[in-house]
Amino acid sequence: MTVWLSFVALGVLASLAGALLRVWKGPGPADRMMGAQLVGTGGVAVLVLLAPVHGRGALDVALTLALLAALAAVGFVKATSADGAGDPEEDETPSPDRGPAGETSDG
Amino acid sequence: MADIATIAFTGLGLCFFIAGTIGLLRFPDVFTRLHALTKADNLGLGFITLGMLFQVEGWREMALLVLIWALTLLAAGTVSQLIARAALKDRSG
Amino acid sequence: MTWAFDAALCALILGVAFATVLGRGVFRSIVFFIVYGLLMAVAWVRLDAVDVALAEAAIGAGLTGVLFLTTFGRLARNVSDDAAPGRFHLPAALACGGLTGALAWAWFAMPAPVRREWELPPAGVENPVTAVLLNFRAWDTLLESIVLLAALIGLWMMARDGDWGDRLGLPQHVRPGGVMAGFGRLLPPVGFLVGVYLVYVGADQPGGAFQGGTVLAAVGLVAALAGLVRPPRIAAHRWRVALVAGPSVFLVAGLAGAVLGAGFLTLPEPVAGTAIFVIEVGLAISIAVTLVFLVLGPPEGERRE
Amino acid sequence: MSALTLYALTGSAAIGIGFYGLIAARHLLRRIVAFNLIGSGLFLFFGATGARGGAADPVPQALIITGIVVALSASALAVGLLVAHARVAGRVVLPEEEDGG
Repeated sequence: MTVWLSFVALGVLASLAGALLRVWKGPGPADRMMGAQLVGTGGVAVLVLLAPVHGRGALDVALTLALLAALAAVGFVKATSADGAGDPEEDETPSPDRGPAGETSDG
Repeated sequence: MADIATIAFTGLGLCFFIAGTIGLLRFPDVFTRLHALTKADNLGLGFITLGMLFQVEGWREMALLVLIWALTLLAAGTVSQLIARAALKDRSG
Repeated sequence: MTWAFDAALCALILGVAFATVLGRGVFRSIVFFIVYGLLMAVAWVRLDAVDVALAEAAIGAGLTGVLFLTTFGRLARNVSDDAAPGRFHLPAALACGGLTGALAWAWFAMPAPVRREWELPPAGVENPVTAVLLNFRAWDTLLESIVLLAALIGLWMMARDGDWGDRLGLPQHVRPGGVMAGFGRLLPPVGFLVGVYLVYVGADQPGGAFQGGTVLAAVGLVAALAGLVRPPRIAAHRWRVALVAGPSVFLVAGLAGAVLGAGFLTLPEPVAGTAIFVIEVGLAISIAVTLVFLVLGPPEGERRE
Repeated sequence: MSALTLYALTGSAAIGIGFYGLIAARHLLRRIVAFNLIGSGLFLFFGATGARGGAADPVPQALIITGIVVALSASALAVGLLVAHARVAGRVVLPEEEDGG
């Protein structure tokens, strides 16, 4: 069973190499971020598959990774929003030139 | 029996991972790639955790596995929404 | 098969490291660095260092990524992007190749470790990493917590006079009821539980003040970015107490050891378990708050520009 | 080649790659990223060294954990300096490197 699980983990790693290719090629920042997201999920999958070998610890790390899987993407959409602190869902787009945001609505 | 279930489910999960990666590489634009990404996220990891439920002992580990999958689902849903919106704004503006 | 897995993982890590340095564009470099942190967390599990893996997962894959991404956003607004790629630098490449070669040589030349069957002396806790951090090498850990504080003071010195007294970081805003706001409401309760759990079990299992504190910091950062909580004002006294809680509790415990005759920062065995737990709670709070403040950065009121 | 050797060699390669980035990159944020790469490679090398005695040695692990946290705080400080520099100078490269390589 361990051999099979290692094989699956190896397969997931191989598919992550494809995701890394997408990070490399882009072309847009969103494409790169998606590649990173897939690597994050793949990392969780690998850790889950390692659980029989490494015990509870692997699951704890997987839990941490799953918990924070969206953190980088949240940072990404913040960074690409107009004033660096926004939310892509906001309708009231600040002025399209990259000037300072007008009033800020604290959520 | 449990081993067979594990092999079947983890194998299926691996297939979804590979399919998701191929989609991420070959689909033409951000939004279709996002579709491929969420397949790998939700189904790939879902089947792998399902398969591993047969391998861990004790209800704590099982609960941990389910929690891991639930958190990944939450993250995947959020991330796909946010990235899609950001890409949409990028394209229109 | 496990060997093949290790080899593939190392190959991926190496490829990602190369891509981080050689790829064009700052953004690509940052994303590759985030991926690098993710893969390193897996590598630490393979090295049976779960405690390190927990810290790396929260910091390498989480906090550092957000720090770099938000900085990228800030710079993009202040600076005309000069993405002129660095030219290939042959002498530097040769020197760095030499450095790697020397390190590899050192690995093979190192004497084989003396296999001594030693047991850790009783420290009051079961997790050996926690025992080292908070008992046997408590000096390091105490000074380390003060280094964190020093970094924060240094960062705050960069705040402009006009911004002093404002809330930390950029003024965050989200669409009320939107996806990000909803995520910011759902995740923190679960994450808070996970962080507290990691601190709590640190005495016996992988976890502890650093591991749990970094997870708590990442969760706090989600709450701040998603607009669930507003970052405190830079001069808020209540939060300063949180910043110094860990080092103070640590110092008091150390002095108590000196007064009781065991020596400064020496925790005698009967009370060590309790003392370590109290120190861990204080340290976890301080580490979490300090890291969130470090990543948010000094106040940057955009309105005054 | 044992698995530990693999990780140690990966760590030493990451150190070399990071140093190259630190020297060759002009954008200061990339230099900070490269600096983190060096640190991370060092941790991996050190961790592999500590694991040679069979069971993982807790002392290197404890040092690496504090090291990871300190690396983050140092990065945050460096990033703060960079943002302040960019605000004042309007550039993200060092003045003596604005023209040449």
